[in-house]
Amino acid sequence: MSRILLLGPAREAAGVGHDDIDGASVAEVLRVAVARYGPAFEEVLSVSKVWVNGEPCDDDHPVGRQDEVAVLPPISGG
Amino acid sequence: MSRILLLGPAREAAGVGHDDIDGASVAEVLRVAVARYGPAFEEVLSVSKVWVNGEPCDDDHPVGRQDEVAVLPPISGG
Amino acid sequence: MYPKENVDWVAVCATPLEPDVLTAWVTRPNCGAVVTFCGTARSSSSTGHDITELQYETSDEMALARLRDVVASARERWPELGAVAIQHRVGSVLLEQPAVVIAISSPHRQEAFEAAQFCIDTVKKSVPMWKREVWLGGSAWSQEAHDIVDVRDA
Amino acid sequence: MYPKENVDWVAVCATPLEPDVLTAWVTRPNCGAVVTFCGTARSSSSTGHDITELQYETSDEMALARLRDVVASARERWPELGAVAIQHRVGSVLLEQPAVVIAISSPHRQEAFEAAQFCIDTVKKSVPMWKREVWLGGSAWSQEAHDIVDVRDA
Repeated sequence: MSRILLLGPAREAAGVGHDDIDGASVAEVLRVAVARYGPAFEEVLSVSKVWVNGEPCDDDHPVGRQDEVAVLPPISGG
Repeated sequence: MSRILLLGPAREAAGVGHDDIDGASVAEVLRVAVARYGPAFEEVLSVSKVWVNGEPCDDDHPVGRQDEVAVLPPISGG
Repeated sequence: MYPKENVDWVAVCATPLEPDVLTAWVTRPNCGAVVTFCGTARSSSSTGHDITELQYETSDEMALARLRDVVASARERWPELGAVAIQHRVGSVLLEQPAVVIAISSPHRQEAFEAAQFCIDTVKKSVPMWKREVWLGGSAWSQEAHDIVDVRDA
Repeated sequence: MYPKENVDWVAVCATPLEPDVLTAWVTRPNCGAVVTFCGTARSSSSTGHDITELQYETSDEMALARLRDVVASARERWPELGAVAIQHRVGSVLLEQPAVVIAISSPHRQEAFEAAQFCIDTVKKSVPMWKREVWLGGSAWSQEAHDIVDVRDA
Protein backbone atom coordinates (compact mmCIF):
# COMPACT_ATOMS: atom_id res chain seq x y z
CA MET A 1 0.00 0.00 0.00
CA SER A 2 1.64 3.23 -1.22
CA ARG A 3 0.35 6.74 -1.29
CA ILE A 4 -0.22 8.26 -4.74
CA LEU A 5 -0.14 12.03 -5.19
CA LEU A 6 -1.95 13.45 -8.23
CA LEU A 7 -1.06 16.97 -9.26
CA GLY A 8 -2.65 19.61 -11.52
CA PRO A 9 -4.18 18.01 -14.63
CA ALA A 10 -3.53 14.54 -13.14
CA ARG A 11 -5.57 15.46 -10.08
CA GLU A 12 -8.37 16.74 -12.28
CA ALA A 13 -8.39 13.66 -14.52
CA ALA A 14 -8.32 11.27 -11.53
CA GLY A 15 -10.88 13.24 -9.57
CA VAL A 16 -8.77 13.00 -6.41
CA GLY A 17 -5.56 14.65 -5.20
CA HIS A 18 -4.21 11.63 -3.35
CA ASP A 19 -5.11 8.02 -2.75
CA ASP A 20 -3.80 4.75 -1.30
CA ILE A 21 -2.92 2.07 -3.84
CA ASP A 22 -1.55 -1.45 -3.59
CA GLY A 23 1.49 -2.43 -5.64
CA ALA A 24 5.08 -3.52 -5.08
CA SER A 25 6.61 -1.28 -7.76
CA VAL A 26 5.93 2.10 -9.35
CA ALA A 27 4.67 0.31 -12.49
CA GLU A 28 2.20 -1.77 -10.48
CA VAL A 29 0.86 1.27 -8.60
CA LEU A 30 0.34 3.10 -11.88
CA ARG A 31 -1.40 0.10 -13.43
CA VAL A 32 -3.90 0.04 -10.57
CA ALA A 33 -4.32 3.80 -10.79
CA VAL A 34 -5.17 3.64 -14.51
CA ALA A 35 -7.73 0.90 -13.83
CA ARG A 36 -9.24 3.00 -11.02
CA TYR A 37 -9.31 6.44 -12.69
CA GLY A 38 -9.92 5.54 -16.34
CA PRO A 39 -8.77 6.74 -19.78
CA ALA A 40 -8.64 10.52 -19.08
CA PHE A 41 -6.11 9.82 -16.34
CA GLU A 42 -4.22 7.37 -18.55
CA GLU A 43 -3.85 10.10 -21.16
CA VAL A 44 -2.44 12.59 -18.66
CA LEU A 45 -0.17 9.90 -17.20
CA SER A 46 1.27 9.21 -20.67
CA VAL A 47 2.79 12.72 -20.78
CA SER A 48 3.68 12.92 -17.06
CA LYS A 49 6.83 12.33 -15.04
CA VAL A 50 6.60 10.03 -12.04
CA TRP A 51 8.59 10.71 -8.87
CA VAL A 52 8.95 8.65 -5.72
CA ASN A 53 9.42 10.52 -2.43
CA GLY A 54 10.08 13.80 -4.24
CA GLU A 55 12.72 12.47 -6.65
CA PRO A 56 12.69 11.18 -10.25
CA CYS A 57 12.45 7.39 -10.35
CA ASP A 58 12.36 4.36 -12.70
CA ASP A 59 9.13 2.43 -13.26
CA ASP A 60 10.53 -0.74 -11.74
CA HIS A 61 11.48 1.00 -8.50
CA PRO A 62 10.04 -1.00 -5.53
CA VAL A 63 7.61 0.88 -3.29
CA GLY A 64 6.07 0.16 0.10
CA ARG A 65 3.80 1.73 2.70
CA GLN A 66 6.13 4.63 3.52
CA ASP A 67 6.50 5.67 -0.12
CA GLU A 68 4.79 8.42 -2.04
CA VAL A 69 4.37 8.07 -5.80
CA ALA A 70 3.70 11.46 -7.43
CA VAL A 71 2.34 12.00 -10.95
CA LEU A 72 3.65 15.28 -12.41
CA PRO A 73 2.12 16.43 -15.71
CA PRO A 74 4.01 19.05 -17.74
CA ILE A 75 4.51 22.10 -15.48
CA SER A 76 3.46 25.72 -16.05
CA GLY A 77 4.74 27.79 -13.13
CA GLY A 78 5.98 31.38 -13.06
CA MET B 1 27.59 87.89 -20.92
CA SER B 2 26.81 84.16 -20.69
CA ARG B 3 25.72 82.09 -17.77
CA ILE B 4 28.18 79.43 -16.56
CA LEU B 5 26.91 76.38 -14.69
CA LEU B 6 29.39 74.55 -12.47
CA LEU B 7 28.51 71.03 -11.43
CA GLY B 8 29.75 68.61 -8.76
CA PRO B 9 33.53 68.86 -8.30
CA ALA B 10 33.57 71.92 -10.63
CA ARG B 11 31.11 73.69 -8.35
CA GLU B 12 33.20 72.83 -5.33
CA ALA B 13 36.45 73.98 -6.92
CA ALA B 14 34.91 77.24 -8.16
CA GLY B 15 33.07 77.91 -4.90
CA VAL B 16 29.87 78.77 -6.82
CA GLY B 17 27.25 76.77 -8.72
CA HIS B 18 26.60 79.37 -11.38
CA ASP B 19 27.88 82.74 -12.45
CA ASP B 20 27.71 85.34 -15.23
CA ILE B 21 30.80 85.66 -17.40
CA ASP B 22 31.77 87.80 -20.39
CA GLY B 23 33.09 86.15 -23.52
CA ALA B 24 32.13 85.71 -27.16
CA SER B 25 33.04 82.01 -27.35
CA VAL B 26 33.12 78.99 -25.08
CA ALA B 27 36.92 79.25 -24.93
CA GLU B 28 36.78 82.90 -23.86
CA VAL B 29 34.23 82.19 -21.14
CA LEU B 30 36.37 79.36 -19.78
CA ARG B 31 39.49 81.56 -19.84
CA VAL B 32 37.74 84.16 -17.71
CA ALA B 33 36.42 81.42 -15.41
CA VAL B 34 39.92 80.01 -14.81
CA ALA B 35 41.21 83.49 -14.01
CA ARG B 36 38.33 84.05 -11.61
CA TYR B 37 38.27 80.67 -9.77
CA GLY B 38 41.95 79.72 -9.76
CA PRO B 39 44.07 76.58 -10.21
CA ALA B 40 41.80 74.08 -8.37
CA PHE B 41 39.06 74.89 -10.88
CA GLU B 42 41.51 74.77 -13.77
CA GLU B 43 42.47 71.25 -12.72
CA VAL B 44 38.85 70.07 -12.63
CA LEU B 45 38.16 71.83 -15.94
CA SER B 46 41.04 69.95 -17.58
CA VAL B 47 39.20 66.62 -17.09
CA SER B 48 35.68 67.99 -17.71
CA LYS B 49 33.33 68.10 -20.66
CA VAL B 50 31.81 71.44 -21.62
CA TRP B 51 28.26 71.70 -22.92
CA VAL B 52 26.34 74.68 -24.27
CA ASN B 53 22.58 74.77 -23.66
CA GLY B 54 22.54 71.13 -22.58
CA GLU B 55 24.47 69.74 -25.55
CA PRO B 56 28.12 68.85 -26.23
CA CYS B 57 29.94 71.72 -27.96
CA ASP B 58 33.27 72.79 -29.44
CA ASP B 59 35.45 75.35 -27.66
CA ASP B 60 35.18 77.89 -30.46
CA HIS B 61 31.37 77.86 -30.38
CA PRO B 62 30.07 81.46 -30.12
CA VAL B 63 27.99 82.26 -27.05
CA GLY B 64 25.80 85.18 -26.05
CA ARG B 65 23.52 86.32 -23.26
CA GLN B 66 20.92 83.60 -23.76
CA ASP B 67 23.47 80.81 -23.61
CA GLU B 68 24.41 78.54 -20.74
CA VAL B 69 27.91 77.06 -20.60
CA ALA B 70 28.03 73.99 -18.33
CA VAL B 71 31.19 72.38 -16.93
CA LEU B 72 30.67 68.62 -16.40
CA PRO B 73 33.42 66.77 -14.54
CA PRO B 74 33.51 62.95 -14.85
CA ILE B 75 30.13 61.63 -13.69
CA SER B 76 29.34 59.12 -10.95
CA GLY B 77 25.60 58.51 -10.93
CA GLY B 78 23.65 55.37 -10.16
CA MET C 1 7.56 37.98 10.55
CA TYR C 2 10.26 36.92 8.14
CA PRO C 3 13.64 35.24 8.56
CA LYS C 4 15.85 38.35 8.79
CA GLU C 5 18.89 36.44 9.95
CA ASN C 6 18.96 34.20 6.87
CA VAL C 7 20.29 35.04 3.45
CA ASP C 8 17.78 32.87 1.56
CA TRP C 9 14.03 32.93 1.76
CA VAL C 10 11.72 30.69 -0.31
CA ALA C 11 7.99 30.36 0.13
CA VAL C 12 4.81 29.09 -1.49
CA CYS C 13 2.06 31.58 -0.58
CA ALA C 14 -1.71 31.40 -0.70
CA THR C 15 -2.02 35.17 -0.13
CA PRO C 16 -0.95 38.05 -2.42
CA LEU C 17 2.81 38.41 -2.85
CA GLU C 18 4.43 41.66 -1.75
CA PRO C 19 7.39 42.49 -4.00
CA ASP C 20 8.39 45.47 -1.85
CA VAL C 21 8.78 43.21 1.21
CA LEU C 22 11.16 40.95 -0.73
CA THR C 23 13.08 43.91 -2.16
CA ALA C 24 13.54 45.40 1.31
CA TRP C 25 14.43 42.04 2.80
CA VAL C 26 17.28 41.28 0.36
CA THR C 27 18.81 44.77 0.68
CA ARG C 28 22.15 44.59 2.48
CA PRO C 29 24.74 47.27 3.41
CA ASN C 30 27.49 45.51 1.41
CA CYS C 31 25.34 45.19 -1.72
CA GLY C 32 24.96 48.01 -4.23
CA ALA C 33 22.38 46.28 -6.44
CA VAL C 34 18.97 44.73 -5.97
CA VAL C 35 17.10 43.14 -8.88
CA THR C 36 13.46 42.24 -8.33
CA PHE C 37 11.50 40.23 -10.90
CA CYS C 38 7.71 39.93 -10.82
CA GLY C 39 5.96 37.44 -13.07
CA THR C 40 2.48 38.94 -13.28
CA ALA C 41 -0.82 37.53 -14.53
CA ARG C 42 -1.44 38.93 -18.01
CA SER C 43 -4.50 39.05 -20.21
CA SER C 44 -3.23 37.23 -23.30
CA SER C 45 -2.72 33.49 -23.40
CA SER C 46 -1.77 30.60 -25.64
CA THR C 47 -5.46 29.69 -26.01
CA GLY C 48 -6.48 33.07 -27.43
CA HIS C 49 -8.85 33.87 -24.58
CA ASP C 50 -8.88 37.10 -22.60
CA ILE C 51 -7.55 35.90 -19.27
CA THR C 52 -9.07 37.36 -16.11
CA GLU C 53 -7.42 35.14 -13.52
CA LEU C 54 -4.81 32.41 -13.11
CA GLN C 55 -5.12 29.54 -10.65
CA TYR C 56 -1.95 27.84 -9.50
CA GLU C 57 -1.66 24.56 -7.66
CA THR C 58 1.26 22.49 -6.43
CA SER C 59 2.53 20.21 -3.71
CA ASP C 60 3.93 22.76 -1.24
CA GLU C 61 6.57 20.36 0.00
CA MET C 62 7.88 19.44 -3.45
CA ALA C 63 7.75 23.03 -4.68
CA LEU C 64 9.67 24.30 -1.65
CA ALA C 65 12.35 21.63 -2.11
CA ARG C 66 12.82 22.67 -5.75
CA LEU C 67 12.83 26.38 -4.90
CA ARG C 68 15.63 25.65 -2.42
CA ASP C 69 17.51 23.77 -5.18
CA VAL C 70 17.12 26.78 -7.48
CA VAL C 71 18.63 29.11 -4.89
CA ALA C 72 21.47 26.68 -4.14
CA SER C 73 22.24 26.41 -7.85
CA ALA C 74 22.27 30.22 -8.24
CA ARG C 75 24.66 30.52 -5.28
CA GLU C 76 27.02 27.98 -6.82
CA ARG C 77 27.10 29.94 -10.05
CA TRP C 78 27.32 33.41 -8.47
CA PRO C 79 29.06 33.05 -5.08
CA GLU C 80 29.09 36.86 -4.69
CA LEU C 81 25.30 37.07 -4.24
CA GLY C 82 23.98 38.77 -1.12
CA ALA C 83 20.47 37.63 -0.23
CA VAL C 84 18.07 35.65 -2.43
CA ALA C 85 14.29 35.45 -2.04
CA ILE C 86 11.84 33.53 -4.23
CA GLN C 87 8.12 33.29 -3.58
CA HIS C 88 5.47 31.61 -5.72
CA ARG C 89 1.73 32.08 -5.34
CA VAL C 90 -0.82 29.30 -5.26
CA GLY C 91 -4.57 29.79 -5.61
CA SER C 92 -6.25 32.57 -7.53
CA VAL C 93 -4.06 35.31 -9.02
CA LEU C 94 -5.97 38.20 -10.58
CA LEU C 95 -4.79 40.20 -13.61
CA GLU C 96 -1.64 42.29 -12.90
CA GLN C 97 -1.01 40.49 -9.60
CA PRO C 98 2.36 38.74 -9.23
CA ALA C 99 2.39 34.94 -9.48
CA VAL C 100 6.10 34.76 -8.70
CA VAL C 101 8.56 37.24 -7.20
CA ILE C 102 12.35 36.90 -7.18
CA ALA C 103 14.57 39.43 -5.37
CA ILE C 104 18.36 39.23 -5.33
CA SER C 105 21.02 41.54 -3.94
CA SER C 106 24.72 41.56 -4.81
CA PRO C 107 27.70 43.87 -4.43
CA HIS C 108 27.59 44.66 -8.16
CA ARG C 109 24.65 44.65 -10.54
CA GLN C 110 25.81 42.18 -13.19
CA GLU C 111 25.52 39.11 -10.93
CA ALA C 112 22.16 40.23 -9.57
CA PHE C 113 20.71 40.53 -13.10
CA GLU C 114 22.20 37.23 -14.26
CA ALA C 115 21.11 35.34 -11.14
CA ALA C 116 17.57 36.73 -11.26
CA GLN C 117 17.22 35.62 -14.88
CA PHE C 118 18.65 32.21 -14.06
CA CYS C 119 16.25 31.83 -11.12
CA ILE C 120 13.08 32.63 -13.07
CA ASP C 121 14.18 30.45 -16.01
CA THR C 122 14.92 27.57 -13.65
CA VAL C 123 11.73 28.02 -11.61
CA LYS C 124 9.80 27.65 -14.84
CA LYS C 125 11.70 24.50 -15.83
CA SER C 126 12.04 22.76 -12.48
CA VAL C 127 9.44 23.73 -9.90
CA PRO C 128 6.29 21.56 -9.83
CA MET C 129 3.49 24.06 -10.46
CA TRP C 130 0.34 23.94 -12.58
CA LYS C 131 -1.46 26.96 -13.96
CA ARG C 132 -5.10 27.09 -14.92
CA GLU C 133 -6.18 29.99 -17.12
CA VAL C 134 -9.59 31.48 -16.37
CA TRP C 135 -11.62 33.65 -18.76
CA LEU C 136 -15.20 34.83 -18.83
CA GLY C 137 -17.17 31.63 -19.29
CA GLY C 138 -14.40 29.05 -19.11
CA SER C 139 -11.05 27.80 -17.90
CA ALA C 140 -8.33 25.37 -18.95
CA TRP C 141 -4.88 24.22 -17.94
CA SER C 142 -2.16 26.33 -19.54
CA GLN C 143 -0.96 24.99 -22.87
CA GLU C 144 2.46 26.51 -22.31
CA ALA C 145 3.56 23.53 -20.24
CA HIS C 146 6.71 21.42 -20.44
CA ASP C 147 8.23 18.35 -18.80
CA ILE C 148 9.71 19.04 -15.40
CA VAL C 149 13.52 19.04 -15.47
CA ASP C 150 15.92 18.59 -12.58
CA VAL C 151 17.49 21.88 -11.41
CA ARG C 152 20.96 20.47 -12.18
CA ASP C 153 19.93 19.92 -15.81
CA ALA C 154 17.94 23.15 -16.22
CA MET D 1 0.06 61.82 -7.80
CA TYR D 2 1.83 60.20 -10.74
CA PRO D 3 1.30 60.17 -14.50
CA LYS D 4 -0.83 57.01 -14.78
CA GLU D 5 -1.85 57.68 -18.34
CA ASN D 6 1.74 57.79 -19.59
CA VAL D 7 3.99 54.88 -20.39
CA ASP D 8 7.22 56.61 -19.34
CA TRP D 9 8.05 58.29 -16.09
CA VAL D 10 11.41 59.88 -15.30
CA ALA D 11 12.20 61.97 -12.24
CA VAL D 12 14.99 63.46 -10.18
CA CYS D 13 13.89 63.27 -6.53
CA ALA D 14 15.10 64.98 -3.38
CA THR D 15 13.07 62.61 -1.18
CA PRO D 16 13.50 58.85 -0.65
CA LEU D 17 12.69 56.71 -3.72
CA GLU D 18 9.89 54.16 -3.42
CA PRO D 19 10.67 51.11 -5.58
CA ASP D 20 7.24 49.58 -4.88
CA VAL D 21 5.51 52.63 -6.32
CA LEU D 22 7.49 52.30 -9.55
CA THR D 23 6.92 48.55 -9.73
CA ALA D 24 3.17 49.01 -9.30
CA TRP D 25 3.11 51.89 -11.77
CA VAL D 26 4.75 49.97 -14.64
CA THR D 27 2.55 46.88 -14.16
CA ARG D 28 0.16 46.48 -17.11
CA PRO D 29 -2.48 43.85 -17.95
CA ASN D 30 -0.76 42.92 -21.23
CA CYS D 31 2.66 42.52 -19.59
CA GLY D 32 3.69 39.30 -17.85
CA ALA D 33 7.04 40.56 -16.57
CA VAL D 34 8.24 43.44 -14.41
CA VAL D 35 11.93 43.94 -13.66
CA THR D 36 12.85 46.47 -10.98
CA PHE D 37 16.44 47.50 -10.36
CA CYS D 38 17.55 49.40 -7.26
CA GLY D 39 21.04 50.85 -7.06
CA THR D 40 21.51 51.14 -3.30
CA ALA D 41 24.09 52.97 -1.20
CA ARG D 42 26.64 50.43 0.01
CA SER D 43 29.32 50.55 2.66
CA SER D 44 32.41 49.76 0.62
CA SER D 45 34.00 52.27 -1.74
CA SER D 46 36.92 52.86 -4.07
CA THR D 47 38.62 54.94 -1.36
CA GLY D 48 38.66 52.14 1.21
CA HIS D 49 36.50 54.06 3.69
CA ASP D 50 33.41 52.67 5.41
CA ILE D 51 30.68 54.67 3.69
CA THR D 52 27.75 55.88 5.79
CA GLU D 53 26.04 58.13 3.26
CA LEU D 54 26.17 59.24 -0.37
CA GLN D 55 25.39 62.76 -1.53
CA TYR D 56 24.26 63.23 -5.13
CA GLU D 57 24.01 66.48 -7.03
CA THR D 58 23.06 67.37 -10.58
CA SER D 59 21.38 69.90 -12.79
CA ASP D 60 17.77 68.66 -12.66
CA GLU D 61 17.02 69.94 -16.15
CA MET D 62 20.03 68.29 -17.79
CA ALA D 63 19.57 65.06 -15.85
CA LEU D 64 15.88 64.83 -16.82
CA ALA D 65 16.71 65.43 -20.48
CA ARG D 66 19.26 62.58 -20.42
CA LEU D 67 16.92 60.25 -18.52
CA ARG D 68 14.35 60.85 -21.26
CA ASP D 69 17.02 60.03 -23.87
CA VAL D 70 17.82 56.79 -22.02
CA VAL D 71 14.16 55.73 -22.08
CA ALA D 72 13.80 56.68 -25.76
CA SER D 73 16.88 54.66 -26.63
CA ALA D 74 15.59 51.62 -24.69
CA ARG D 75 12.27 51.88 -26.56
CA GLU D 76 14.04 51.95 -29.91
CA ARG D 77 15.95 48.80 -29.02
CA TRP D 78 13.03 46.94 -27.41
CA PRO D 79 9.80 48.19 -29.04
CA GLU D 80 7.81 45.54 -27.10
CA LEU D 81 8.34 47.27 -23.75
CA GLY D 82 5.29 48.16 -21.70
CA ALA D 83 5.97 50.99 -19.25
CA VAL D 84 9.37 52.38 -18.24
CA ALA D 85 10.15 54.35 -15.08
CA ILE D 86 13.53 55.73 -13.99
CA GLN D 87 14.08 57.85 -10.90
CA HIS D 88 17.36 59.15 -9.51
CA ARG D 89 17.86 60.61 -6.06
CA VAL D 90 19.69 63.82 -5.29
CA GLY D 91 20.80 64.90 -1.83
CA SER D 92 21.69 62.59 1.03
CA VAL D 93 21.20 58.84 0.52
CA LEU D 94 21.81 56.73 3.63
CA LEU D 95 23.22 53.19 3.59
CA GLU D 96 20.84 50.63 1.96
CA GLN D 97 18.62 53.38 0.53
CA PRO D 98 18.15 53.40 -3.25
CA ALA D 99 20.00 56.08 -5.23
CA VAL D 100 18.40 55.01 -8.50
CA VAL D 101 15.37 52.87 -9.32
CA ILE D 102 14.47 51.50 -12.75
CA ALA D 103 11.23 49.58 -13.33
CA ILE D 104 10.24 48.10 -16.69
CA SER D 105 7.33 45.95 -17.78
CA SER D 106 7.04 43.89 -20.95
CA PRO D 107 4.90 41.08 -22.33
CA HIS D 108 7.82 38.63 -21.88
CA ARG D 109 10.67 38.70 -19.39
CA GLN D 110 13.69 38.67 -21.69
CA GLU D 111 13.16 42.23 -22.98
CA ALA D 112 12.43 43.56 -19.51
CA PHE D 113 15.71 42.16 -18.16
CA GLU D 114 17.74 43.37 -21.13
CA ALA D 115 16.17 46.83 -21.13
CA ALA D 116 16.63 47.27 -17.36
CA GLN D 117 20.32 46.41 -17.69
CA PHE D 118 20.70 48.73 -20.65
CA CYS D 119 18.99 51.55 -18.75
CA ILE D 120 21.17 51.34 -15.64
CA ASP D 121 24.34 50.98 -17.74
CA THR D 122 23.36 54.00 -19.81
CA VAL D 123 22.28 56.09 -16.82
CA LYS D 124 25.74 55.55 -15.39
CA LYS D 125 27.45 56.55 -18.65
CA SER D 126 25.22 59.41 -19.78
CA VAL D 127 23.29 61.14 -17.02
CA PRO D 128 25.02 64.15 -15.42
CA MET D 129 25.25 63.19 -11.74
CA TRP D 130 27.97 63.55 -9.12
CA LYS D 131 28.35 61.40 -6.05
CA ARG D 132 30.12 62.39 -2.85
CA GLU D 133 31.03 59.58 -0.49
CA VAL D 134 30.67 60.34 3.22
CA TRP D 135 32.33 58.37 6.03
CA LEU D 136 32.87 59.01 9.72
CA GLY D 137 35.20 62.00 9.77
CA GLY D 138 35.39 62.81 6.08
CA SER D 139 33.98 62.92 2.59
CA ALA D 140 35.18 63.01 -1.02
CA TRP D 141 33.88 62.88 -4.57
CA SER D 142 33.59 59.32 -5.85
CA GLN D 143 36.72 58.10 -7.61
CA GLU D 144 34.65 55.76 -9.77
CA ALA D 145 33.86 58.56 -12.19
CA HIS D 146 34.09 58.67 -15.98
CA ASP D 147 33.60 61.11 -18.85
CA ILE D 148 29.97 61.69 -19.72
CA VAL D 149 28.99 60.00 -23.00
CA ASP D 150 26.05 60.77 -25.26
CA VAL D 151 23.20 58.26 -24.90
CA ARG D 152 23.51 57.40 -28.61
CA ASP D 153 27.16 56.40 -28.06
CA ALA D 154 26.66 54.65 -24.70
